[in-house]
Amino acid sequence: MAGAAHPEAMAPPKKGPTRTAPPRMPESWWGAQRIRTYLLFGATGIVYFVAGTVVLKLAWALGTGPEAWDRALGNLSHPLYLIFHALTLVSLIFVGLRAFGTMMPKMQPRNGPLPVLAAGTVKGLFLSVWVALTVLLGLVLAGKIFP
Amino acid sequence: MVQVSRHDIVIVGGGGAGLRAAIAAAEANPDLSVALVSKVYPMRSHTVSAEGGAAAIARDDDSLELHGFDTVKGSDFLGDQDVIEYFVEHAPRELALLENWGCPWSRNDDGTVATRAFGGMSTKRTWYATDKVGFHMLHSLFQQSMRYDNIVRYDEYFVSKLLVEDGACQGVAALEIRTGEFHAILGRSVILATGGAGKIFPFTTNGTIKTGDGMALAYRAGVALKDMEFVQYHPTGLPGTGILITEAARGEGGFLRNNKDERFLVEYDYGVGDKAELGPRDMVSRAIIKEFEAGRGFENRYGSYCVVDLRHLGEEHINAKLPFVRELAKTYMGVDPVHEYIPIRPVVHYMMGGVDTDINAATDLPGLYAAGEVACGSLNGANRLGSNSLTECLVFGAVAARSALDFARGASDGDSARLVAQVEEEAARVNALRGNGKGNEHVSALRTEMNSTMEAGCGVYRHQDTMQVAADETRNIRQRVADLHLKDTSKVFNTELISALELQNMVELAEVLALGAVHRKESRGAHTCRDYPTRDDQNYLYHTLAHRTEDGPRLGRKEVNLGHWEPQERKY
Amino acid sequence: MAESNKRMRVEILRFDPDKDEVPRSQEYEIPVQEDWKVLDAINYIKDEVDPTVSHRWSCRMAVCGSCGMMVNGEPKLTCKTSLSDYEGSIKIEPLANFPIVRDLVVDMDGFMDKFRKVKPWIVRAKERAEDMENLSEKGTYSQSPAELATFKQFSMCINCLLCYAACPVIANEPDFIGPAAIALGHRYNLDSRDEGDRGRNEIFRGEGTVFSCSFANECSEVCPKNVDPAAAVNQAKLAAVVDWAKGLILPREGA
Amino acid sequence: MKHLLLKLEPIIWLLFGAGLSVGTMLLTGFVIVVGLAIPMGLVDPSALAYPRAHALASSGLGRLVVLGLIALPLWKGAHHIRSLSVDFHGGDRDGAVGGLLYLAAAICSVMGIIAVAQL
Ligand SMILES: Cc1cc2nc3c(=O)[nH]c(=O)nc-3n(C[C@H](O)[C@H](O)[C@H](O)COP(=O)(O)OP(=O)(O)OC[C@H]3O[C@@H](n4cnc5c(N)ncnc54)[C@H](O)[C@@H]3O)c2cc1C
Ligand code: SF4
Ligand code: F3S
Ligand code: FES
Repeated sequence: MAGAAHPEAMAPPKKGPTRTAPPRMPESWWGAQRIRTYLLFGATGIVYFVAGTVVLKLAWALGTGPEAWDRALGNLSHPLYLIFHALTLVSLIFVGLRAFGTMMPKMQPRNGPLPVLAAGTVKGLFLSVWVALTVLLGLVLAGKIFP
Repeated sequence: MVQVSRHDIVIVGGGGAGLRAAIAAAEANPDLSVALVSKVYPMRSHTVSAEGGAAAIARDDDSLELHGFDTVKGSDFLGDQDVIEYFVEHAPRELALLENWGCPWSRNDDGTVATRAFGGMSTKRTWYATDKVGFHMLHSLFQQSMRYDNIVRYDEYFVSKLLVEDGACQGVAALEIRTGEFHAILGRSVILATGGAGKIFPFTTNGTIKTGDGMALAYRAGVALKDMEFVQYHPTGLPGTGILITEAARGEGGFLRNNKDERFLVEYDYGVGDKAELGPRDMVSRAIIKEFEAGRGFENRYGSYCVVDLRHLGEEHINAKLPFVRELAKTYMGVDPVHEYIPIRPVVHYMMGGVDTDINAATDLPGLYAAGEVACGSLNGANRLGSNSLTECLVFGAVAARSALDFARGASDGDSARLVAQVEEEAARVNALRGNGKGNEHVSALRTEMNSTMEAGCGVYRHQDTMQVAADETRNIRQRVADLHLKDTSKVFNTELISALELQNMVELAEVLALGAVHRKESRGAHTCRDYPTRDDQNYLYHTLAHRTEDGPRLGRKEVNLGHWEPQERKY
Repeated sequence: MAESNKRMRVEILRFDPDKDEVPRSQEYEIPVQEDWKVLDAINYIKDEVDPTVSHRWSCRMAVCGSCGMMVNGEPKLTCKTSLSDYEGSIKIEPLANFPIVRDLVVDMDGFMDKFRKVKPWIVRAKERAEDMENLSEKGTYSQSPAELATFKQFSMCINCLLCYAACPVIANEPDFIGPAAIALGHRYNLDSRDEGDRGRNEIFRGEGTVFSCSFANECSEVCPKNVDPAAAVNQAKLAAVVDWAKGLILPREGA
Repeated sequence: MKHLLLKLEPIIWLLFGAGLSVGTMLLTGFVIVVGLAIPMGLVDPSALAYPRAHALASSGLGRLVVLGLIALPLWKGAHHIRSLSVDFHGGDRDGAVGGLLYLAAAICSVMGIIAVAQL
């Protein structure tokens, strides 16, 4: 086992009748591939947060005027930005696959008004909407449609 | 230091019977304090492992008369007919109550509760929740019991003695497993619901906690044990582990086959054609042993076995009705019943006998009641019908609560000082046993010896000579159990000590069982003697009672309550 | 019985509060059989080598839920886990995230409190006696196989606590009700016979909130009974939020 | 703080969920074109010359999309960073960490609204 878990994890509300050894965390916590994947998933939060501020900065520039906009857009060619956006894309794909592939199918309400679909169907639906939106937005932004 | 707590009713056992009794008592009066003492957390009780179902008439083509007669006949006419009539009448309401409490019974398309066929039952009257009936019943009961603030749980407390003062049972001495301290849990009446004693035998469907504690507690307190020689073998347990392949596997249409690939049950003279597999357990078990003896069994390192064939049911049906059977076969036998045979052999399953009780679940000892597998009412007579016992836990659990309440109302609190003194004495005995390095006998070795003695002497087929050997040896083992050598001196969660106490209980019962078996020179229900192959109503239509004396059990008899069902030859 | 001469090194975490300040580990070398489960190895040690090893078990058929332990760092039901899945040596420890009482036995009182907190019983607006119009003449509620199917999976939990030992959140958020208990509450919320979902949703949103779960999905990965508690917890989140939103829009009687 | 967070949890979770799903769906196309393809010269930058960019963004739907691109990833990010902090033994400081993160996300979201309104 690695490290101690929170000393009160699953502890009874009052002190037990005998002395106990404090709870520990499973070794697998960081050692196992599954947990590492999960922590990486959480870590994409940092990327998302920064990505949000980048868009904020661009939007602000767009509202300020043409020069500001051109400067902001030009800045994006800086290698740091490029690396960050490459990282963002990887994060997006990772998050999308996990969220739409495994999480959404499980979240379906079972007693709601909607029918409960097979996990594969939900996964397929979400993944295709994702791809469709990406293609659509991409084409619009690249000036291929809505010139 | 003995800690003392006082309640109105003390229930020992948190299985189906104990929980049902607790709920019934708590519901009857919210001001009443009910203690629920169990050596494991209630949801670990062995009721959890019951797979097949619980019987109560549900369909229009069924009747109380039919269920009653099936039970009487199944019991080989040793069942008490007043008890049986009461049982079948109250069974439907009890299962319906469980439905109201959330038990996920399997359903018909119209929303009513579904029923399935079971061995010895003449129509479909076994309610089921796929093939995890005991699990769902136990968890529903346990969860329901949490509603009541007046049920005080003592989880992981081992009851080692009944407290008897002034001729009445007034509480229990319990060892708190976690701390190693003794508690005097006092009450105006006590209900035993501690389940069966399959662990006396080596190959059993029973879990390791089924050590017959309650039977031994009552026996030591002077109450008689009844009909202990009747031990049900379940025909379909996995070789080696003894894990149960439920009778529902046959109820849903599975076949038994021998190594010639024959459905050999068709050859035996009960049932015809498609129903050949639905014979009662004692008969099917005997048929399998006969196949072994004729060399038509398969062999592996655990001995002979036959197989259950479910392949023709198809994957969909198996998944819908018998998913747990499939899981168990895969995990513990490495076979997938959709494509392969499941190896099985008869294994010890259920104790028909137990603490002698009447129709009110009362024992001879005022203030002491018993329900569930620990009790012998006697609903099951010489052979229990599958799926009657889960319902029995409910029906007689509720009865026991009612009787115990009535008694408690009239009783006064006992003399605490004398009761506590008893507990202190018990604590001293157990403390001396803990980590006792002076003895010569070892728990696991002695247990193994008892197990093989019982297997050899009191198996599916019995013989005077071998039973006599078992009776002598069990007596010897009982004497040796006083001389245990224990290593673990710790007070905290000392499971070696618990095993020792359990062994002390089991050896008492083993002796009663073997002695009862020798004395019954006939074949009735699960008790089959090669040298006395027929039933002898002239001489043996009575219940065997066993009272404890220092030199071993003293046998007696009790009339069978016959009613309007006349004894007749038992044929299917 | 054919004996195999395979041997194995088994390392067991020992802790006896009467003697040990902190847990220590002890090694045993024992002969093992091909078809043994991990539990069989522990029982062998207890019966033949060292009777002072304490552990819980009963049914040895994966249904009573008592034999959960960490096996080589993963939470496992030891009566269901084949020894042959491990080579050479094996390390057995009590379930992670729980205080250790003794050896392989953990303190589960904390769990039992959480278990009761979610009101795991059928809540009806009316008492049974006044509810007769909803009951059939046989005294049962009607429930279609489809209605049964909505919650059946979540009613399969054996309270083995493996999910608690696996959940990375529970280790740091002692109040979190946790996967099995939330799955249980959610199971009743989904039951067509139950009318208590509002109360449970409030509990889910309150202390020990369902929102503590960050969908690690570890609970479902280790669950030996395919309960999929992660699904239950996250459906419960959604339901609790919808219920909360409804409460904003529609004033509630009696609230 | 912890108590306030508990009260707000449903909203936070909704915003997080929206960020996780809708945020991911919007951001992917945006990052591919604006973050990578245009700076790398794979797409003619004139596609996002000021007049067209402004026209696109200031339409009703455009404003909505831009706001979504700003706010949703922020909330997804803030919530995930918070749970990451808990996973690294941060149960005790969760109130403070969560409070700060959500405050930051809220401020940036408000700025996003202003930015969108300025278009
Ligand atoms: C594998 C299997 C399958 C079965 N299938 C069916 C079926 O399909 N249909 C059917 O009708 N029947 C079936 N049965 C039989 C039925 O399950 C049992 O007869 C019934 O569950 C017994 O319930 P109980 O409440 O009497 O005892 P249990 O459930 O065994 O409970 C005993 C309780 O007593 C407590 N206890 C014991 N000793 C002590 C002590 N010394 N101190 C404190 N507490 C103690 C235990 O902790 C436990 O809580 C099956 C049995 C087995 C083993
Ligand atoms: S949800 Fe699964 S892992 Fe958790 S306690 Fe229940 S059965 Fe065990
Ligand atoms: S592992 Fe824990 S974080 Fe949630 S999905 Fe399961 S409860
Ligand atoms: S011993 Fe019952 S689940 Fe393992």
